[in-house]
Amino acid sequence: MDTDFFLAWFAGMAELIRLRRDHLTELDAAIGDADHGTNLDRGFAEVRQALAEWPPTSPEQVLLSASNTLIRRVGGASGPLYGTAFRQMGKALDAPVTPAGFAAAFEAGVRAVARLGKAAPGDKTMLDALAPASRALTQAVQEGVEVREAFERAARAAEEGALATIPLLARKGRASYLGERSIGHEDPGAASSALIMAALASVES
Amino acid sequence: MDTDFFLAWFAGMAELIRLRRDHLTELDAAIGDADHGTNLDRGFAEVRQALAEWPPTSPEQVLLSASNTLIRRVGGASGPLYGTAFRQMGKALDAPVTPAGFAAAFEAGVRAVARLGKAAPGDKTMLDALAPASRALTQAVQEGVEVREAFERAARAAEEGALATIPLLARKGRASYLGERSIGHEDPGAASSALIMAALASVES
Amino acid sequence: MKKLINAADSVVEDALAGLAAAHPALRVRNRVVHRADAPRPGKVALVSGGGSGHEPLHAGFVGHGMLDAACPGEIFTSPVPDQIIDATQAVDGGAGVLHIVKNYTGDVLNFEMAAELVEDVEVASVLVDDDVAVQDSLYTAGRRGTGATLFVEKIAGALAEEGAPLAEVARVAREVNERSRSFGIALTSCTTPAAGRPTFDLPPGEVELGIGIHGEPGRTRVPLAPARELVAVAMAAIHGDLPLRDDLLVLVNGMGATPLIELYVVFAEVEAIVRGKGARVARSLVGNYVTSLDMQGFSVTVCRLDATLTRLWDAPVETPALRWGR
Amino acid sequence: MKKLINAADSVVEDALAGLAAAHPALRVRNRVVHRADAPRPGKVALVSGGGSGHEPLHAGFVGHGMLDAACPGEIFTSPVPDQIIDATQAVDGGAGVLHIVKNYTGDVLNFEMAAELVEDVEVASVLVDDDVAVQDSLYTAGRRGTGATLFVEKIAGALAEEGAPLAEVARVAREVNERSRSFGIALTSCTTPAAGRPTFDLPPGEVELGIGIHGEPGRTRVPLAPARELVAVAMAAIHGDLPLRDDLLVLVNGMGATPLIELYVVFAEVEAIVRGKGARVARSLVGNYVTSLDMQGFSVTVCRLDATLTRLWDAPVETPALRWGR
Ligand SMILES: Nc1ncnc2c1ncn2[C@@H]1O[C@H](COP(=O)(O)OP(=O)(O)O)[C@@H](O)[C@H]1O
Ligand SMILES: Nc1ncnc2c1ncn2[C@@H]1O[C@H](COP(=O)(O)OP(=O)(O)O)[C@@H](O)[C@H]1O
Ligand SMILES: [Mg+2]
Ligand SMILES: [Mg+2]
Ligand SMILES: [Mg+2]
Ligand SMILES: [Mg+2]
Repeated sequence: MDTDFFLAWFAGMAELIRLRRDHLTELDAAIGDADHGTNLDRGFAEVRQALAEWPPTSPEQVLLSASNTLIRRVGGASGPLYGTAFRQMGKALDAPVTPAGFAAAFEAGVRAVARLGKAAPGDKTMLDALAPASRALTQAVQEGVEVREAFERAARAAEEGALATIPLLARKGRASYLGERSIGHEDPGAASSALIMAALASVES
Repeated sequence: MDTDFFLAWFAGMAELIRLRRDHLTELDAAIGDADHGTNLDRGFAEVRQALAEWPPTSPEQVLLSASNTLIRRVGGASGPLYGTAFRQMGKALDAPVTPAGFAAAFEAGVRAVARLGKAAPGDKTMLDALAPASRALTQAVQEGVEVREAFERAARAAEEGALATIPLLARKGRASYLGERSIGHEDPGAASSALIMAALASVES
Repeated sequence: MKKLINAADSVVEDALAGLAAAHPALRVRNRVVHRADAPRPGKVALVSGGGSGHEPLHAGFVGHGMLDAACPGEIFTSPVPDQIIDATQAVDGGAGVLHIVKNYTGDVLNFEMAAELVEDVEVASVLVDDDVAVQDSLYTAGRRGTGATLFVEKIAGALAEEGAPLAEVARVAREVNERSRSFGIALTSCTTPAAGRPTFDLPPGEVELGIGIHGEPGRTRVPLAPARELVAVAMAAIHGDLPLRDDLLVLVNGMGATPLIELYVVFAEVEAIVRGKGARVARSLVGNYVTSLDMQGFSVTVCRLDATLTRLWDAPVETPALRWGR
Repeated sequence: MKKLINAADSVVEDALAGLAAAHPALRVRNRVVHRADAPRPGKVALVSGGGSGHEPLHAGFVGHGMLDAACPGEIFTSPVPDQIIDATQAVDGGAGVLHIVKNYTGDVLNFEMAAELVEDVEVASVLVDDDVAVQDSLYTAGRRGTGATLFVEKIAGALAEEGAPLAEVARVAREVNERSRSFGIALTSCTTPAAGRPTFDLPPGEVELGIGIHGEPGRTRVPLAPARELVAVAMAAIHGDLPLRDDLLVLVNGMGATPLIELYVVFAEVEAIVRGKGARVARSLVGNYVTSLDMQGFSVTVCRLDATLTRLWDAPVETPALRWGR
């Protein structure tokens, strides 16, 4: 996986998020403050722009540039969380990027989210999509399946994890303020994490 | 026409205005500030109460008591206008009250409204009901018809006058602020004046 | 209709109880709100009043450097003469009382009656009629009094505080009115507690131009447009009547339910237009000050300042809604 | 949705332009609003910030005796670290900077990142979490910061103005937060410009109990009731968490589109309950101060005063939204 692969991943994220912007905002309206789609769309559009203006020369640079933009431009909870995820993933990445290296770096990113957000799976956050995605990816790589297949499994796990947040009672983020009323709604951050993984599975390689 | 007649007249007004309160307020909502029914209902209920608490001993006292209450308790444009009408009518009334005396006193009250409001018939105000009512009453009395029939003619003239305000462009009161848009709506004060005359025609004698 | 009230017919009473509880420097009794330190011997006293539903106008402007008393009527209904007489007598300090009256038939009639009936007090009266949306004509009720009321009350109040005589306070009050113009635009109607539903229906996507402060519809209805265009309409109406020149005092006023963030968006456009005309916003106020219950929308009021008016505007004021300098 | 804006994505920018034009004592650049006279050598500086849509919070509280700078984010979106770093460096007068942070994940994370990255400035931080509608637990995001933010900013600002050192200003800021509790009730949702329709649907005849300031739904939905009953619910929630005793500072706060007349009706009920508990409203504020765009509703915030806090509350303040004593 080279620099272009990572660039394509971020291009895919930006596109999917733009497409699903209003849906993400609606999810956030139900149990949050109706800005998740707007926040991420603004952020990922700028990520793309920054990557175009200062073309990175390594996968690590792609991730660090994206992290920078997300942290510096998004605000809210998701900006620092996704920004930190990509930063830690970038730092953990060894060149050249192997499937196992990718999976381990991704896991480092997910751990960073948990640390920063003081959250655990089951709290009804993006972690409920990211953590199963990471597990599925690591396992698929250990099983030695094709990388494409591994990414697809991760995307499926993320999607399932996002849907599995519906019955959960939120313990972190704004949804936690609703108490019992947070039950019955998909977490917007988990939904956007599923999009990030879907973009990974769709990168043409 | 004795004191009881005048008491019955005010009792009738209070009842009719209570019945039509929301309608009067709706008329005022269209071209004014949506308080005419509430204002008059509050005022005429208090007129009745004051008349019960301090029973007047002459027609003039009935009118002056009502005038006092209306001026002191209603506020807005209609409080002073109706209050002044009844005050001047009371002052112009000679005992015993004959049909001709009634008509002349009523005319004095209507003139007082025009003077205080600096308004003329055609301005789309209560005068557009009161002035034709007064004319009809005077004429009927001159023709020597039965008093009951005279009051009925006055009431009909008031009702027609009120409806005839619909196509008018308002030149006085709040409706004047609407300019052309005041056209097409019945003036609330004209409508309440028609109720006052209807109450007159319904007094059991 | 959803309102934070106990009952439609106790709103004014209940709100006055809250006002009294919140502001120990005020006294509230029999529908008169006055300064606790009134009467102030030798000082001209200022009394205003009008229908309720325009808060903070007028009771929120009672205090040092502004009104001595306010007479709140029922919702959108002018006060009755008794209230005005009470207020006038309660605050007269021997130097006379100025009645500040917004030009509405009801307000004018009730203040006139009170002025005639009040005993042993010298009373002068100033009529506020700043709303350019209404055509001024001898044959009509004339223009409405809206945002300029605040300017008149503040500036005349400061002059009275300085010890000026009644005739002078009245003269300057009239001058402020003559130098002021307003125009208002509504995004929604308002709902009076008694009526329980909006005074007029305003479909999504439309606004009313030239509205007053009683929920009455405006002169015309046009499609909703960006703030920049709506402000241009308002400013053109004002400028057409009183050219924008030199130093201006500008009020960007919300109609009661207008979020402050929107009023600042409006103010930016107003200031740009003023600058474009070569004039200058020398003093300004942005907020919900002369309101129409829960109406959304704004009005702009402009007053052409001179050195004296500027000094009086800057003078200390201490009321529930306007406070500076002490 | 009808709003007085030019475009959904320029609201914050346009409003800041208006703020700058209206208040010459402020400077606005790069999404930082700061006192024109900053930095003030030797004075501890106060920086706050958060999503926009809560006006006048925070930018309306920048000025003498309160904040030195505010960082407005996008609507309901916390500011980014760069803004906070800029603001912190712009206003530091060598005595250090206090960050006043409302307890929301986004605000906390962005302020933390900024505090880590800022160079050569001593930074302390206070978290505001006064909303009793939210259960406080180690395992959740904890309570939200709402109305008490105003108290913390005012009182800590006064102390900083007196020349107290950073640790002392931070200590008192935390004390104010610990002594404060809030509860909010919404009659309507709000509409963010970007979403274009109400964040939640609230049928006629129902209200949301325990709402925050971001248009998020509350803990429960109940039938609309008279103000007296709604206030009783709010006060019971507060009293259950922090008994109402002795001298209280009380904020009756509108959510952005609440007419002042209704807030005074609410205040009367609040004051009656406080009195009924044998406590006293020693200081109060009634108005739309910590808002949620065009939401209708109210919140009550109560702070238990002592002599020092009362003195600091009374100290002069000169900001767009709060001004007294100068
Ligand atoms: N403490 C946390 N740990 C992990 N994820 C969190 C945490 N708090 C919030 N999130 C995620 O962030 C999402 C909300 O993002 P966004 O709407 O952009 O920010 P905000 O809540 O500040 O408006 C939530 O749906 C949730 O997935
Ligand atoms: N100058 C005037 N002369 C005569 N009648 C008037 C005048 N101004 C208003 N009115 C009458 O008063 C009515 C309005 O009364 P009301 O709604 O109670 O008072 P307000 O207009 O102060 O709210 C109008 O419909 C009109 O008939
Ligand atoms: Mg959100
Ligand atoms: Mg009316
Ligand atoms: Mg009226
Ligand atoms: Mg947000």
